[in-house]
Amino acid sequence: MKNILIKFFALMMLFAFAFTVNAAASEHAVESTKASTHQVETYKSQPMGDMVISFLKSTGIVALVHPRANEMSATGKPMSNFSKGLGRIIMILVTFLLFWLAIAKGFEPLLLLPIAFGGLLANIPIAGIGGPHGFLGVIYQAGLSNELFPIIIFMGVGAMTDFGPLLSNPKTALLGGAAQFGIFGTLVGAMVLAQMGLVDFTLKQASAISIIGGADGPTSIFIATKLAPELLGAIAVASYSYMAMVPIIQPPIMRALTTDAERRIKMTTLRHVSRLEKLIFPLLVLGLAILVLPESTPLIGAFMFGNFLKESGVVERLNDTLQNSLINITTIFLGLGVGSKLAADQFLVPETLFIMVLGIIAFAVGTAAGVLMAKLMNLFPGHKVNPLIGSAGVSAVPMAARVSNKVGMEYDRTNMLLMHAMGPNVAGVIGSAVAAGVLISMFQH
Amino acid sequence: MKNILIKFFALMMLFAFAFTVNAAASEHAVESTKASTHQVETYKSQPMGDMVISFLKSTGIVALVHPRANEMSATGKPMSNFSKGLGRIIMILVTFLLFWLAIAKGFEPLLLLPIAFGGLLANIPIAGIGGPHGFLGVIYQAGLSNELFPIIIFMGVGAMTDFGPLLSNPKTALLGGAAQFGIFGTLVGAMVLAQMGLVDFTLKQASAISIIGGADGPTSIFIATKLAPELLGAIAVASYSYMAMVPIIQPPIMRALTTDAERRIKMTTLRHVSRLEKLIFPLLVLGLAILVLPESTPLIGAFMFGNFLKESGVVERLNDTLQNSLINITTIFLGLGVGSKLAADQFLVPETLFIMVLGIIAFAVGTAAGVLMAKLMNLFPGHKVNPLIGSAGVSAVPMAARVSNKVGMEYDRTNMLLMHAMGPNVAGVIGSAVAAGVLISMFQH
Amino acid sequence: MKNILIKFFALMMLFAFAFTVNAAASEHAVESTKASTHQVETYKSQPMGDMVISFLKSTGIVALVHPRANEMSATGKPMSNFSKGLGRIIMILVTFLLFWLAIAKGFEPLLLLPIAFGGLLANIPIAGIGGPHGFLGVIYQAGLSNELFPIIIFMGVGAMTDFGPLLSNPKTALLGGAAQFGIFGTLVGAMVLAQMGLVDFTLKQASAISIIGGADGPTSIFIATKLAPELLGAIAVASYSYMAMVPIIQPPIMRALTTDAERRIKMTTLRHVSRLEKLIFPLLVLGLAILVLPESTPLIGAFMFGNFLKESGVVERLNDTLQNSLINITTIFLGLGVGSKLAADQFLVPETLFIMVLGIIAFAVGTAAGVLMAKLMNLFPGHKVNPLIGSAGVSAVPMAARVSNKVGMEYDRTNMLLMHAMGPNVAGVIGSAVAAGVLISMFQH
Amino acid sequence: METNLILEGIKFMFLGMGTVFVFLVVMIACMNIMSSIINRYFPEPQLNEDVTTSNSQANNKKIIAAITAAITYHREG
Amino acid sequence: METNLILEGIKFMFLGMGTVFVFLVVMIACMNIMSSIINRYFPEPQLNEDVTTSNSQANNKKIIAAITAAITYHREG
Amino acid sequence: METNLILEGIKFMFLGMGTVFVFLVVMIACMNIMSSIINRYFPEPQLNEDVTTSNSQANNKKIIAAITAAITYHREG
Ligand code: NA
Ligand code: NA
Ligand code: NA
Repeated sequence: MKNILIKFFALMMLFAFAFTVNAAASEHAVESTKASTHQVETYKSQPMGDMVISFLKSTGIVALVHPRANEMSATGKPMSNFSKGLGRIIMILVTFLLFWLAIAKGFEPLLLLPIAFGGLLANIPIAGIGGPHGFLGVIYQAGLSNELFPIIIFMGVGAMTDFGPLLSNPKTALLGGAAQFGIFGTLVGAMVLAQMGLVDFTLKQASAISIIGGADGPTSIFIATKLAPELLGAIAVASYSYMAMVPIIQPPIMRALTTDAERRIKMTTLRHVSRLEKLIFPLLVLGLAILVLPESTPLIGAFMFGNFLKESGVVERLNDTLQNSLINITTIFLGLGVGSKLAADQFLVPETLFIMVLGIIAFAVGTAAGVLMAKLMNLFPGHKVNPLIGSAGVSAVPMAARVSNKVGMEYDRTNMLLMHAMGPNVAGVIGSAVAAGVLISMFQH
Repeated sequence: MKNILIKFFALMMLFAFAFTVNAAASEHAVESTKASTHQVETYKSQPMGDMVISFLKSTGIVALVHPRANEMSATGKPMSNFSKGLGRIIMILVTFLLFWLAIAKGFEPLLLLPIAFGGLLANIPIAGIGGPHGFLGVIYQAGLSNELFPIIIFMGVGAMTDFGPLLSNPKTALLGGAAQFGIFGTLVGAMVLAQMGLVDFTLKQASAISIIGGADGPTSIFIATKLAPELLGAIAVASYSYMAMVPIIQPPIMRALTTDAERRIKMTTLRHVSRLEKLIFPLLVLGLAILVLPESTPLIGAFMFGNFLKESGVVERLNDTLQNSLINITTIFLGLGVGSKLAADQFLVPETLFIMVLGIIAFAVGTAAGVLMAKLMNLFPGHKVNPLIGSAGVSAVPMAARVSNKVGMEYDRTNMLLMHAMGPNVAGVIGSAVAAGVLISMFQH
Repeated sequence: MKNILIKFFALMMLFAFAFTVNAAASEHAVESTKASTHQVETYKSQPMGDMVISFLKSTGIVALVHPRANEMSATGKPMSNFSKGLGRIIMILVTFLLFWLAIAKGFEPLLLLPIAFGGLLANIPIAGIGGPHGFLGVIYQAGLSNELFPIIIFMGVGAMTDFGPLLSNPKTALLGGAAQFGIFGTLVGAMVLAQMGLVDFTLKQASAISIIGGADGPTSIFIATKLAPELLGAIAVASYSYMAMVPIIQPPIMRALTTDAERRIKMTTLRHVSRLEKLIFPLLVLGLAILVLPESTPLIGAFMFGNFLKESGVVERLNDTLQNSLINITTIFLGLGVGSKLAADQFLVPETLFIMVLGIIAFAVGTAAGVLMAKLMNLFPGHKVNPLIGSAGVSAVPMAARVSNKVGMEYDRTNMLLMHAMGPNVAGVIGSAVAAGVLISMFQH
Repeated sequence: METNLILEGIKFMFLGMGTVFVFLVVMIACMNIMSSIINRYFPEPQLNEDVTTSNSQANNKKIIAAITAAITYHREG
Repeated sequence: METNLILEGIKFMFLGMGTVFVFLVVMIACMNIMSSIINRYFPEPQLNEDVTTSNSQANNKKIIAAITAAITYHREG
Repeated sequence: METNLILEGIKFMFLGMGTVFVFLVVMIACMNIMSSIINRYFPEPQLNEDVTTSNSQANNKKIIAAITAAITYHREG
């Protein structure tokens, strides 16, 4: 210990030496050293009483009850007093509700927790955490405004995806296509509302909202950021909430649209898929996307990049990083950045209510379309498809596939539909990315 | 092997084919291909002798001995010859001293090593590694100028923190409050020095220096970046050095201020804290921070975000990433970025010596205040508090708590104070963040 | 389940409440809410037929066959029709070839796979993934245009490097020096081609190409980005391809330049190297680089930072992160960013063919120079050096050292040259970084 | 802004669902072609997939080796 | 710049220490209230915390299983 | 642009190779000096390098402990 003390004094003496030398040397260069300290001082002295009062005025309670006139929103616009006061309190309660859903009910906590916490932080008065100089704003600018974070998430999801079940039974991809009717049906619905004057959505906004029906978080966030960033918060929350609620939303629809006999259909065992098929498949899909719809290639390209790295089998460390540290880090920042859009002035608008309503309609319509498509396919000759796997076409990987399996086992305990449902499930991801590409391409020319 | 050679020639032939086609096609588009090559050449031919001489002039030895007249500092300002020559050599020796402290003496190596290496690189002449185009400058711009890195570190630290001991004995939080006297006492001390004309600190700079007394690295870096970025290097080095020296600085003060009987006080066993209490606590503290002092919410919010993710128990993979890869990556970049501020022209100024002195005073005052607060609390009825845990209120988690435990066991080998000291220890983090919020709010209006 | 439904309606009612309040409040602030929705609509209505036709025109097939007149390159310049159509198809085939080399032949897959996939994405028409708003462009801007990613890779490589074999037999460093003749010999060769009018390289471009002879990926990318970013794609592909082909390129040269007796030379056992030597060595090399050639310190500094962290032994978690998650994440982004430079308009130019040719010449010349240097050293008294380890001086760590070992064992099964070859191997990394520094310094004044 | 939004929505729907189905149908066709080509010309060798280098396996081997050694020692002891 | 800096420092000190203590006192009060509410109305079920999925435990189980198997085999052998 | 590029290239070559060799020769000299100083004045204590905290070792210890316990139990049983 004495030893360390000695070294500490040695350090101090070294500094002292440095300053002696410096003093001698700095006669020739006084200005440079001084320049750094005589900076302009922004602080103004006040009497203690005024100081305490101005401090009390800067507390959150006062800011919430008597909002400051000159406080601007995160986007630099003026806000209503409601958005500065009661609106923030309501939003904080909404984030608490999201916490409860995520933790107690297990609703997609990986994204809802960071989103809700970001929303909580974004609704703090004065601090401006969601604004251009706050850390949520910095995160949003760094990775959401340029759509990088959802792309990285998609790489990780691609690395986690196994296309084996789809390759084993390609025609089930059609179920993943039919479920996209959730997207486009909702778009029509939104336009009907708009035409009726109930709501004032532009076509771009309506498209961004409809993509909720794709039941893919990163795709929704990508499209919302591109077409209607002002709705990003509501769209992301609706998207992840409803993905988490798939076990509640889907079964009644599945039961209503199927007969008892249909639900008991047993599907043929899946054939073994070779490694080479799995390796070529991502390139095949990407190639088709290039030829048919280049606008969908950012999403499909990122997804297939991750999948291709995994299936290549030669870059195990990159695959592992994609599936773990990289996707986790990005998830944290994506969630916080999306949460910054839960600020009261952006979220507590009538549009949000319509987004929540349209979102659940989109999920329901997509589910129904998938089930009906399976029934349609059964009218043709060939191996029969259990319509319960049609609902998995909405994506919400792997939740929707598990729901298909669970409902199927309710009617026949020996009927394992899980792997059969994974085919439409992953096809739904591709289908939604294609639908996203169509929407983007509509607004490009 | 032959096989590969054949494929290689196939590759070459594919290229050749490509160029043949290209040549045919490029008759229509000569300009685009050529545009890329006929670029402006910045190189000027010289005779060999001149070339060698100009090369020798660009060696580091020459640059250190005969500094270039036109070399600018990392911030683009002119520098004294001392800062370009001898100053750099001294600073390189200082970084070697920091290496020795970190490696041989175990002084907070996780941050001191990257900081010192960054400092070494920032003092290399000509290369400009700390400047706007060097990689240290790029890192600084990317994550320190916007205060993002200390915020991310705080998230990770939050995920590593267990508030159980504090929840079990809430009143020990007062010890973590008293220790903040190290911050504000030092602020007064700095102002006295300034008034005496010994030193030319502005109030902003003095506030940034005083926060060293908070004994929290990320808080210090956050505040220094916000209020006095030109002092960041010295403040960060002082902060981490003294945090590492807590086992040397604190025990004499603890012994001087306590009686033998006080040091032998045994504290009641900590009660079990339920998971729900731990889950709600971060929201509770953040809620209070919102109501009382919104300016403290970036720090407290980030800290509680990490803690809340951990305590939620439903996002284990995010928690793991926060505590490992994310905090490690950020630590590396934070250290290097802070190190860029150890450039001679910024570090070898008289202010640095005062910062080192004020920093150690801040630590000592904070330690004393914590111990005395415990003695004050013992004047009131209720369970007695061993004053040795008061010193842990300065934070320096978990080092200060270990020191409390160690000193306690010197007087009674059966007296385990570690968990009791963890309460004030983590309360000190909250206290410092609140103090930081007060300082920020002072300079906002 | 009922329970959750109830909670869901509670959520909806909370929203409804929020909007009622909002409606009441927003009478005072109508403009702020409305402002967000009445945005300018960029979409124009079209009859269905026109819509389908304009959609078909936006397919990739049409874009490849009849390139759009107004499509710009990623750098915003006009492109030839070849670069928009057939060129892209050729480049996509080239990326498939790279996939095959990486996966089936094991050619440096960690970097070639991401590079090739980036190249595939960069050659998609319309999508503009490599452009300023595409994610490859964003990645390039974020970490390649400022040379940050190769620097981070170098940190990780430094943390993976063991200088023990070099410290054990320092004079083998000369072999790593001689191999740099591959760089400078190629530079002369490129200038000869340029003088003959065969090719139109500037001196900067020729320097960037020659660095391929250094057989170090990050160094090549760093220099190419600095001196000739328009050639980055070709240089990176050549560099990694030839590094992977070291087992094919080197053995014939090694055999041609050595006698049977030389190949059987047994080297003396390597002495044990103490931890302190390994700890000081990175600082020693960096110190020399500072004194001799500051321009080389970004590369050498980053490399030695990683190595120093490892050898310090006190920051195991940072060392682990450098060697794993950080280098993996950066590798993914570096590869994708470099791949963005494989766009047809930048890659399918005559220069690429010359780069491929010059690159392989550089490798061959470097190999030969290393072997001949070993023979030269054997003319002097002292322990004899097996000339087969000379080829390892080109770097391509650790492949070239393994090749030395393999060829050596072909002639004497008991002659283990691996550790002896690691010395020149890592010295080659230092040598290339010094050579890079020389090249940079040439273009600074 | 006098466009009939509902009509636009319906146009989007036809174009969108049409594209999605065209894409998926072509994809299914290509998948079938690919699979038949691969299974005919590049059939997968029946390789032993147990040779993965997973940690747990390495661990198990260590454990078994240690136990074997211990038991051998014990038997002789 | 003619402000009395010492006075300013002292003002900061009172305001700062005051805020810190007000904050912590309110926090302590809230913690006590929270704890009593939770322990009264939401007492923690006495669940068995051993069921964590930690690797080391899984490892230990494997080891024990392997040893048991080995010893059983040995005993019979 | 009328510079003789070949000549420039050769100048670069001499300067470059010269610098590389000067650097490495000085480096070799310093390494030799460093090694002799360290080996004379700071010789490495012959410490037992087995005391690393590597997981595999910790694992091994657990395994051995478990086996020892099991065998002891077995012997007595
Ligand atoms: Na979908
Ligand atoms: Na503190
Ligand atoms: Na090299």
